[in-house]
Amino acid sequence: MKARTILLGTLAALALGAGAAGAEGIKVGMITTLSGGGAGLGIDVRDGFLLALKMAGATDVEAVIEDDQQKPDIAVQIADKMIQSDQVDVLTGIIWSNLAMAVVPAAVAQGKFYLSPNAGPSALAGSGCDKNYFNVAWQNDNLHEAAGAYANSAGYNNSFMLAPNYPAGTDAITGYKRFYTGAAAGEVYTQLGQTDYAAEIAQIRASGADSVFFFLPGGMGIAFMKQYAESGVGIPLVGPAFSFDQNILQAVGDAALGVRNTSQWNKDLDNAANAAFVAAFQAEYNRLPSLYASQGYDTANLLLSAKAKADVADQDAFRAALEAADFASTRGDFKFGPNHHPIQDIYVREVVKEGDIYTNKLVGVALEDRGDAYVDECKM
Amino acid sequence: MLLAEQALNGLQYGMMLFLMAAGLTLVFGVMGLINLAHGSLYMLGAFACAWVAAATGSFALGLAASLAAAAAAGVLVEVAVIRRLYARDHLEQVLATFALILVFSEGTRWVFGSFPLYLTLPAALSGAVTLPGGLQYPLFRLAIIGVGAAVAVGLWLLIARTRLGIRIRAGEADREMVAALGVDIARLYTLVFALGAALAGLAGALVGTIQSVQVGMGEPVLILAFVVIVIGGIGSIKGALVAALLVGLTDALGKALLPALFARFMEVSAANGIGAALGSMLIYILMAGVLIWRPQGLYGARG
Amino acid sequence: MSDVILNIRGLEKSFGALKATDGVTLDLRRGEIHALIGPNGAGKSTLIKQITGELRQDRGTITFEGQAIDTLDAAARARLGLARSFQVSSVVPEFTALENTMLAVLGAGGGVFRFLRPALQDRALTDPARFHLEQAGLAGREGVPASTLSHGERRRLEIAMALAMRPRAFLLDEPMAGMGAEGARDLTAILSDLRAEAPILLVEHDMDAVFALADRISVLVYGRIIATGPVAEIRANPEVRRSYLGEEA
Amino acid sequence: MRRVAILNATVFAALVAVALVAHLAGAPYVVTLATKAAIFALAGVGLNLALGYGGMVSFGHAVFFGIGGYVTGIFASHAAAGTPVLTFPFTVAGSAEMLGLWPMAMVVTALAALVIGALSLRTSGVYFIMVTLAFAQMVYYFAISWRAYGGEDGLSFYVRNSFPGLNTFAPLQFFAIAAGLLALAMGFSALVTRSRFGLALQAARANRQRVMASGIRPFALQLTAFVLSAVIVGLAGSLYADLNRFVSPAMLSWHMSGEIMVFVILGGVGRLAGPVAGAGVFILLEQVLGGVSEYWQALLGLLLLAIVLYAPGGILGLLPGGRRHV
Repeated sequence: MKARTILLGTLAALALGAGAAGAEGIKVGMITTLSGGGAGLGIDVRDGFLLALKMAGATDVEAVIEDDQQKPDIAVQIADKMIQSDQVDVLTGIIWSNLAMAVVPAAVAQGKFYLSPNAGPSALAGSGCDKNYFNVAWQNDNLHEAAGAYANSAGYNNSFMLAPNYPAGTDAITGYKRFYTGAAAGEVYTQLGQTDYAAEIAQIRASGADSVFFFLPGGMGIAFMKQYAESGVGIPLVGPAFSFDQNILQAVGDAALGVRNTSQWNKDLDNAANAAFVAAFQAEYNRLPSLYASQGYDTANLLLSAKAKADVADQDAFRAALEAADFASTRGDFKFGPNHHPIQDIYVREVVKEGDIYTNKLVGVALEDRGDAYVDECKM
Repeated sequence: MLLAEQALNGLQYGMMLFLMAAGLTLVFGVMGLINLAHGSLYMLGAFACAWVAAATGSFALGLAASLAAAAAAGVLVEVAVIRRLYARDHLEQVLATFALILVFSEGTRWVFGSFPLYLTLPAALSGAVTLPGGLQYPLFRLAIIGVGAAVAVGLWLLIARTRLGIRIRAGEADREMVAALGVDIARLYTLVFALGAALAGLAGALVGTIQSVQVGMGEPVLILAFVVIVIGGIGSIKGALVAALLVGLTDALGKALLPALFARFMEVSAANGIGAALGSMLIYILMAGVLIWRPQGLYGARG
Repeated sequence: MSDVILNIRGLEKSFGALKATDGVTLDLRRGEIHALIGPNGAGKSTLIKQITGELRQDRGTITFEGQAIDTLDAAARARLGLARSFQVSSVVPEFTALENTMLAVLGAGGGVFRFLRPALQDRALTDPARFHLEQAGLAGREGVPASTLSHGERRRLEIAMALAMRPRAFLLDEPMAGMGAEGARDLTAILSDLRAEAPILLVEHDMDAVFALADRISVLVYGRIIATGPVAEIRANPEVRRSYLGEEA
Repeated sequence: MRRVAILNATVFAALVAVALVAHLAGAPYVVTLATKAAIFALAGVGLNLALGYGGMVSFGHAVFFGIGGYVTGIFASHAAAGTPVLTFPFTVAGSAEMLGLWPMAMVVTALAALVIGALSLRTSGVYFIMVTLAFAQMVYYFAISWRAYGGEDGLSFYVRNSFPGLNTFAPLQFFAIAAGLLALAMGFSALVTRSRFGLALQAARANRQRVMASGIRPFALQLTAFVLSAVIVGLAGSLYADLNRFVSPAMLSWHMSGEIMVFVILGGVGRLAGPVAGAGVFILLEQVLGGVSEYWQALLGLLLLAIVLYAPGGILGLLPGGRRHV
């Protein structure tokens, strides 16, 4: 675990801390994945978050950043440390649903705010929702639901569905089927971390499907797409944005070209906040921003918008300020539903090549103003 | 047709495991060393191949680089660390090579970053071919089966027909005697270790081509390779080949057939879940079964 | 009650094409020392291992005190009172002489599964162990780790451990191996006394010791017993002289 | 012998002192870290019984750590939800009482160890290492697919289980529980290794043939030691679940098995206080190196390597009085 306290404009912070009425600083604890195989996602969330602070010149936001190594037990221990020793006001940063489930309930029970920049497990949207928990990204099912809606509009009616055999995988297929109205040509759960999909591709070939929905995050998706492209099966693929993320696409290469995927964000979304973000991110880090970077960036801006309106010590006022979501999101329109999960448009993108870089371009809207399926179970 | 394709998949998977397991079992057979860092050499091969292929645009050069880099790393590690472990017990070997995994993984991440690298097929090997019977199958997977078979034959020739092979066999039988015969035992060991490392690097490059090149890619394969050599009998190349094919076929066919089997008497999505869970446990069940039946593995001579 | 305590009938054991034991029939009677001799590679160790239960014979039977023991494992045979010593000293090197002997007492007396009381304060173990160490001529050496005992002392420790097994019969596998002339003489005296405790099947290369100790001798060559009889008869047997003593002399 | 006892007591006292000083200095997170060290040390003491004294190199002890954790998590989550754990063949209610959960975790672990041990002990050497790993992987994949209890996501139970007379949420009081159990386990381990059983077990490690010739079956000895070892590791797993109020398949992974092994070897194999020193130093390194570099695991690897190559007796082997006692 690395403790790196980042003080932005230390002197200014000291000056502000001494004076300005009602403008108390905020201490944010960011628990995210910075080492191991999943480090890319955490680094993007962190970079997006810090970029927003820098652009806003937010000198009185102190961010304590620690690496959870993608291990839930480590994440819990860091959360304990941040709450007990660092005495942070707000927690954020967790990438993975299982880590969020381990950390969030205990953190909000101890009166801390939690802003999720990525994970949105159904339990935290439904019966386990909490007044201090805000999800700035999506409920886990959203992008899958959008994929299902897109499959309908594309005229698919015999989908083959593929996901790893773990809770997020089953949620993915559930989410897809919530909107998809056609038949199931097959429904296959693969081993988590599996990297050879020859057996599944054989089943797809034999299934007579007209489309393939898949949710295989990280290296699993890279492996699947490369092997799928080699197999000559050629049935159209559709999936959530996670396998078509900016970082991953470069490793997949041509195999991903032309694939339609669903996302609540893309770098060519036409709004001022997004244009500023994309330009600043490229200037600062010399790479294209990813979905995760945009989520980290939005999370920071949400926090800043609330801080401008209320003191974090006044929990009710601060919560109301968060609920208002009065910030310029990179996604354009953005608001929270009653369970503090986003209500937002979800788009269809297509993988294209711009020069040497693989990236996505928007091709349409899959779902408009989509909330989530669990909101009615939430009693706040 | 589906079954035939799954059998081919199993064969290809088995050949890939064999490339990993051959080096591992050779090193154990000759030096009595249990090397957890074998998966790191596999990862290194994949990264070297991806990096050189990207820099030169030639997949063949990438493959050569994977062999060279893994063999070089093998020599380096053998001379610096492994050499001191031959006389130690398995426990210390496990710990030291576990430490090597940490060093290799984080070192690779430091050099190449946290994001997966791009590595793809050369045009000549991409796409699918139509086999007799009308089955479409990816050419590259056929190529892996071919490489695996070639390595198996090559290893057999090496061990049965060459002077190095005689020394390797003698080393397996009796270490003191080899030394007494005036063979430079240190050089022999370094050579065998480098050979094993190069095979792992080759496997990493081939597999990285169709999967993904990323830090930590070696660990799941490492455990499977251990399963293979334990089923085959540690130290036996023939055992490694037979067991690798057995594991490959069990895995591919199990995953394909189990959900269908369960679907006969339960609801489809539950059957899929349970079938998949059991499918992923299947090779470990196979291994436990083999060891309970034959504690020394199929072709094993000693524990 | 029969005079024969250990009865081996038609024992056979093959390793691949090699017949290591080829129809061996042998007995051990109460009160005697029966020496088993034969050139290197004759199959003596293989035979001993079948008697102790470390190897299972292919054919033939072994009876001990009238009971067939073919299906028992080594530990069960040891508990019946078939005590062995090893050709190459096989003690626990990091244990002291006392602890090694306590192990044998423990095996013979049972009660292994007691977890809380320190064994070194358990007189039921330490007293017999000290007694047998003294019997084997190791008085005063109890606290010395076996790894630092001299070669001769380790051979004695083997004897002490065999004694501690409360044996009904001894199987001693080359107890004199590697000992100097003086040590061998001392040990010969000790073994001679052992005869009073239990009969001994003695595998030995030291012909002086064999002729001094043995009541009967069996000669094993290429897995077969070529002769069995009293010392004088074996000495005179021409086949034995040719095939074995001739080489040795 | 006396010096060894002093060394053991010193190592344990150092751990307690760290927790106390941290508490007084107002650093509750350090107390939590000390608790983590105590729990890992407990797991190490358990593994040491099999590995150090019994000579059984188990690469699958995470399975017992995880089972202990899951039993605790499952009972606690049912207690929170007010549902029974089992309704068939008899009803078993959930529980949030540590004194009830510990025996439950230990019994389930013991049963698992009995089966795994009985099958694994048919093999030896490298085969044993690998077959124990295989069993752990089996259970790991099972846990990942077991959706009723969270699968890969794991299982949270939010509230630490209770212990009569103590507030388990107070870091120092929870530390006291963990340290108390650690002391008990060390005491138990010290007695067992000196007992008749311990004598025979250590003989079986050093010379199996001799033990057979003495009329004792090594299998029964080793299986018993394997089960005892697993039970202690299972208890540690139960505490670890409570420390985090959370269990997940990560507790069952082969990395966990490797880490428990590292605690033992880092501290010193077959030494009573070895796992305590090992776990303590491991967590210290994690904190210190983590502050130095993002790639701290590489540094940790190099350090471990140095220990294996140049200090095979572990940390305690470097100290006076640290000679391995039989």
